[in-house]
Amino acid sequence: MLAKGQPVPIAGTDDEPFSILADDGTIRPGTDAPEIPDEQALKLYRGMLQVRLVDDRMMKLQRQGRLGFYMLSMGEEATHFGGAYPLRMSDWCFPSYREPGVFFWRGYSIKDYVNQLHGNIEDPVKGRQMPVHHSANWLNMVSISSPVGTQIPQAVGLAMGAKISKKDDVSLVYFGEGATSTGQFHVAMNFAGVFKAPCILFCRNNGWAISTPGNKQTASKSIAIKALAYGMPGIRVDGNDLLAIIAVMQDAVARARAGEGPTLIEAVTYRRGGHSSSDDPSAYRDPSEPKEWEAKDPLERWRRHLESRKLWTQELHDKYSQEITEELMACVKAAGELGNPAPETLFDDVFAELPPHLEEQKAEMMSRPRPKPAHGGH
Amino acid sequence: MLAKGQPVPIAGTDDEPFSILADDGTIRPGTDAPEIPDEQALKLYRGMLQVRLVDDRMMKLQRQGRLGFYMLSMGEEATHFGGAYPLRMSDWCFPSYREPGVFFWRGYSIKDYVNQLHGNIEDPVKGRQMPVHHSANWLNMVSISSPVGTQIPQAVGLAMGAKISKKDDVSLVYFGEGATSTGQFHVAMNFAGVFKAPCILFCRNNGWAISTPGNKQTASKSIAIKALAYGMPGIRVDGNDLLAIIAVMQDAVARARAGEGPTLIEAVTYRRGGHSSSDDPSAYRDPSEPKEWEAKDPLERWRRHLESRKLWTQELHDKYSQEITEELMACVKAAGELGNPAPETLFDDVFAELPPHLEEQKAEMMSRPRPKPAHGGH
Amino acid sequence: MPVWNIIQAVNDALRIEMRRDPRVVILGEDVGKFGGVFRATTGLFDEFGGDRVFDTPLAEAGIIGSAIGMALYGLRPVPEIQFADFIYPAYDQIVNELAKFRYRSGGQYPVPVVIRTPYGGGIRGGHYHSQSPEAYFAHTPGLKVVIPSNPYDAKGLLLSSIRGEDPVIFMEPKRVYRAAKGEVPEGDYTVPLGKAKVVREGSQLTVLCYGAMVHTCVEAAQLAEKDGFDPEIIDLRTLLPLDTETVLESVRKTGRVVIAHEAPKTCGYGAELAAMIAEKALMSLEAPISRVAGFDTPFPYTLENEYMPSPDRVALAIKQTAQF
Amino acid sequence: MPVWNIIQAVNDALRIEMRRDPRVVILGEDVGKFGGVFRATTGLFDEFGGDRVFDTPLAEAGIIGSAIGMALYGLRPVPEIQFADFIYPAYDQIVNELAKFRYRSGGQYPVPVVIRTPYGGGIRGGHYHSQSPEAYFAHTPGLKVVIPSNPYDAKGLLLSSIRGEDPVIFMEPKRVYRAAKGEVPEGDYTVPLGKAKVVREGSQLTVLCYGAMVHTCVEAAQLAEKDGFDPEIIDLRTLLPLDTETVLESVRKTGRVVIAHEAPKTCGYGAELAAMIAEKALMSLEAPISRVAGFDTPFPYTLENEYMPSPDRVALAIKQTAQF
Ligand SMILES: Cc1ncc(C[n+]2csc(CCOP(=O)(O)OP(=O)(O)O)c2C)c(N)n1
Ligand SMILES: Cc1ncc(C[n+]2csc(CCOP(=O)(O)OP(=O)(O)O)c2C)c(N)n1
Ligand SMILES: [Mg+2]
Ligand SMILES: [Mg+2]
Repeated sequence: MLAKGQPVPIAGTDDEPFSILADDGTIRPGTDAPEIPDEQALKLYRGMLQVRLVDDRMMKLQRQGRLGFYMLSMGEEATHFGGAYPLRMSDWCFPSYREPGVFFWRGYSIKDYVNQLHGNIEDPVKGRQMPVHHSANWLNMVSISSPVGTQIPQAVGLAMGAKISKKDDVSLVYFGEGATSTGQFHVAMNFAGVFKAPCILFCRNNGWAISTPGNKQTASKSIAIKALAYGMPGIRVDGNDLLAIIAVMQDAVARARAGEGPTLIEAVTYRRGGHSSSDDPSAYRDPSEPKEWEAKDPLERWRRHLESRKLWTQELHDKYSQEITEELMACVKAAGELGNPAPETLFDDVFAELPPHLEEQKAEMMSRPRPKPAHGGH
Repeated sequence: MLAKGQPVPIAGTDDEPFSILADDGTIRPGTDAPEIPDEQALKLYRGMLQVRLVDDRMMKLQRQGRLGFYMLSMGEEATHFGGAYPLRMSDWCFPSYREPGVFFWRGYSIKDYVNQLHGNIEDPVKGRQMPVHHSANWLNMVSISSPVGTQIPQAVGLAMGAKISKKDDVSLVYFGEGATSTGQFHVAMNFAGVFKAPCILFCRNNGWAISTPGNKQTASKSIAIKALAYGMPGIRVDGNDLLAIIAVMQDAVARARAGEGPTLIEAVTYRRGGHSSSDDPSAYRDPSEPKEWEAKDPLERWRRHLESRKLWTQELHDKYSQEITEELMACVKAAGELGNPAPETLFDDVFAELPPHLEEQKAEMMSRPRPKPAHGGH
Repeated sequence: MPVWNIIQAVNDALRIEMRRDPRVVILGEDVGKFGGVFRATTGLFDEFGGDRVFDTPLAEAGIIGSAIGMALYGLRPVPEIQFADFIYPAYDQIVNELAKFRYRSGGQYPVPVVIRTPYGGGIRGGHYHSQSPEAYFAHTPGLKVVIPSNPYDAKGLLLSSIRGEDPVIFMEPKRVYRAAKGEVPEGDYTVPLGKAKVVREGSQLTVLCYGAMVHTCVEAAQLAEKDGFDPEIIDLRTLLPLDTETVLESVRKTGRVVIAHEAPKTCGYGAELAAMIAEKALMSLEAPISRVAGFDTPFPYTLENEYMPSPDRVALAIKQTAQF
Repeated sequence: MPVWNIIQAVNDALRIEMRRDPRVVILGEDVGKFGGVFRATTGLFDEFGGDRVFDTPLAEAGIIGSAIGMALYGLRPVPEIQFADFIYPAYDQIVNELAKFRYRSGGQYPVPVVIRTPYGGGIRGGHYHSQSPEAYFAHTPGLKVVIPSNPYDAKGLLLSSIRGEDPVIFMEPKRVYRAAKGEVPEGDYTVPLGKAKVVREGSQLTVLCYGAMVHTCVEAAQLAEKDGFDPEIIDLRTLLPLDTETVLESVRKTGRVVIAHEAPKTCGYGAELAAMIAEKALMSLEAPISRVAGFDTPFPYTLENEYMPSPDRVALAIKQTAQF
């Protein structure tokens, strides 16, 4: 087991994931758990709950045809907050599409979130991307892109940039285990190792990449062991154990900030829902599998932990739920009433300034009779 | 140390490369050396000598302006023959640009070799590629391409193809340590691991990628250790020790043929010359480095071994040299006298059949007054 | 004859060819048991087994690189790239390797790999599930580029592609995957590559299009017709090699040209069509060549209907060009 | 004023900008101590140190991917891709990421990365050291594409590119890296992007070209001149955004157009030029638009002189077009 503050070991071949919280929410004997102040501990709970409630509502909206697309992170919420908690605001995060909690933790509002999903006129990315492709430069949250793995070398480059600039900012990049098969993962890991980039490479190993199970993704004994190929520490952590993730992240961040280079973290968790709202997992996996993982739910485990610390009460939970739900419903209502970005905004932001050929295309578009109203927005 | 026939161990982090031949050419005590019949042992010697003599002559031709470009493999010849020797003719090889010995071992003639370098009318690839980009489908030697690393997933795919076809052919793919940084290496290794492809991934770690030394290429402790990231065996071998390479190759081939999957071999050697005839290594590396490696010359070590087996004599060496040189000089002379491929052959082999637009472009070209004679050929 | 959609037609072509030719194998992300995210390979895993229909790790370079290797060994791989937008990690393997293998080896090593990939907008997919990268491939010597617009052609062109000796980029118009229905003969037949098809005869002007845009152009023609216009519509079917003859014959007849595609206008395939016409039939032209294309912006999300050439927009171009 | 070649001019631009702006960093294969295989970064490692000029592992996707990250942090990376032929492993990072970052983030994240890369044939490099992939990038919304033909422009355009706020593909004509010499002012000056240059005034016909082809076209004009022809030659300098005005003005004056580039003809940049002219100036045209381009084959080795547009070939096109 890993003691906090000690150097992170290179994951061995058959390591059980590092864990601090037992199933009942108590701290496993012999582990040196990070201290989370009460207020923060509750904030983390509220955050995970918010992701759960938001996800739930958004999937409903999607099923009702009011959203074009959605992606759940049910069961993986601890990876969001465990990753986000140890960072400073001047650190950077390169999310994949399944870590809304990182946005929320750093201050992204439900309003922004819902507006992005609607691609409406108040969407922070101006309706330019599919739902769940957020971006928040005021939070150092980098724009999400769909192609799997592309963010990894970028995150390493940003960390190299911080180092070149003699700043001690670090970057955190998320990706799934499927992404470890891409060339992008490899070149990023290799650059990180060679340049000792202050970067934390965080793999949410949730067992599935759409219909492809982990054992068809790689023959290596774990994801963490891949760190050896790049001369950096790799660590397997229980991805449903918020405290364990915080512990390994704190270590990794401290070493990165101290100039000791990158860390690969493999958080072992499970994708309980479908890949996305377009997916039907019953076509390829045994429904007993997600059921089993329900028992390891990270939110419930954290709840038990708070209970063991006498922080959790049903009333508090209900209060949180109600607050979140109210905010959420208000945002959904508002988002649905907002219109679409104006057609002419199509041409903004391709370049810093509108070049003549786009000027012309814009003029041409605006001179035409308006086409039927587009989808999205409402 | 590795005993032949036993399973190849996964390379540890600090492994000394596996070696059988001591510097004096004798077999290190305790190693189980593959048995190489006398005749084959001499043939291997002659082969390495041929590469050395051919390289030497071709560099001279290049310096004289009679060849556009050349790439030496001085000091790395054992990797060619150690890789080639354990293969059957129905096996396949995907060379990079620095393994002419594999071609020769499998039956590629000096004539073909020299004609390819000249890009003349008898060039097996019809003057389509730069010098050193050979291809010989009658030998299952796949066409060399310049982009680094692209051949690796192809070789894995071929091995997958053999397996799908229920044949026990294997494929051998060569690449430099620089190539291990490419995304191609990673995706290939990963596919090989997942599909248990009968493929041997052979890294000539010669210390340099143009001006970039190995320690700027990766932070991993070795190349062999990267095998762990893909769940396959990795082995470091002395790349100047022909016998040791044959030993690890025989193991790897046997396991591949038996359906036990791929192996990564790291042959530790050294690029004694410049990267290519266009390169000037004095601009970036200490000339004492290649000097040191001269002492570990693979040809000389094999010579000592043959001497210890009472196979080598100066007369035999001279005879080989003379035979090779005579053949070579004749081929050089002939190659220089041959003309270029006819201009209209430009349009062949783009597709199986000439489509109309190429028909038209060809006609247009042929209808024009002939331009000044092109370079190449002579 | 059954009435099928494009997915069914593609699926049928793959099944027919896999039955006929044991060398055909299918690989890609989620193409096995699951049958592909668009379900084009449904049932093939069950019929042909995991040796011939298999999921790969998430790496397009690996999919195409390994397919090349299989083709070198004598197989006939038909890899699927889940969305054309995700083909770029394999770009090096496609443009530097697949396209050049036969040529660079002096004809020694043909690599008949047929890459199937859904392309195009109109499914609310934003700029990573909507791209139309055909011009990149048409500009790459050594590749054939085939884009069917309907089930009949999809099946026949796919069978021709797999039976051919050259690498093919086979792009499937995902917007009309299910919407484009039509009669498809059961059993074996082929539609030759390199032959365009006049889908509507007309006297006044030539509309050149392919893929999903054919449906847009047919709708546009119906709109224009109401106002008394009479466009000829040509479905190119194969972009490379292009059926120059059919195109020029029509242009010489009509003297006016509208080109429609979803991809960005600048350096899109329409540029080649216009340039070819300006080279070979300039003197027949009575009006400027009009290109109706995606704008030179990344593909948007909310405003995709503004971005994509609509029937209205094509109809307007038809009228303006006809009246020039 | 010193007389420099293109390598020296590029080197000087990099040095000037690195002195002026501490955010500028250079990365790539062999660009550090060695100064790059074409020596364009010679001396910069010594002057600015390994933090600002550094070698990377052999991975173009890593070079561009990490450069994007550095730009997000506020640096101004100027990565080098050793040969344009090797840019494809980074293609996904370039076309899906670099080009779209600003747009997809609603303007939140500009990524001003300037990718320098030598391109083109004529150095006996065969098809992996000779390609001209400019059309791929010109077809990708979000990228600027700049190709200088001479030292003066190389320096001025590179300085403009690095100081701009957009990603730029800066392609350097390696055939004339050393052969194209000219006076280059010392110190700071810029040449604006998006402005073409008339390098030879003429009345009879317009020759459009860029990069190394400008020299070929100038030679061709000299040949044609002897036979009494009077072509105007325009060096485009920036392919995207294109200086449509200068091009059209010339075409309207001459009514005849020859376009020359090394890249394969089909869907090459010349297609866009021809299409644009056929759209906007058709009625000024008195002859078919002629494209002199690389053939639609991979770039060959021995026959490269037959492949590449030669002065003779361009001169022939000039004469035929003028006499049409
Ligand atoms: C380059 C690329 N190829 C394919 C896809 C299609 N795709 C989207 S998500 C996904 C699976 C990703 O799995 P993983 O990395 O494990 O992340 P998870 O969805 O499990 O969080 C695939 C194949 C893509 N987006 N990008
Ligand atoms: C994709 C790609 N990038 C860059 C190059 C230029 N290049 C040619 S060889 C080489 C170094 C290769 O080093 P290594 O793999 O160690 O092989 P070695 O030359 O040492 O045998 C480089 C950078 C290339 N050919 N392909
Ligand atoms: Mg996953
Ligand atoms: Mg090397």
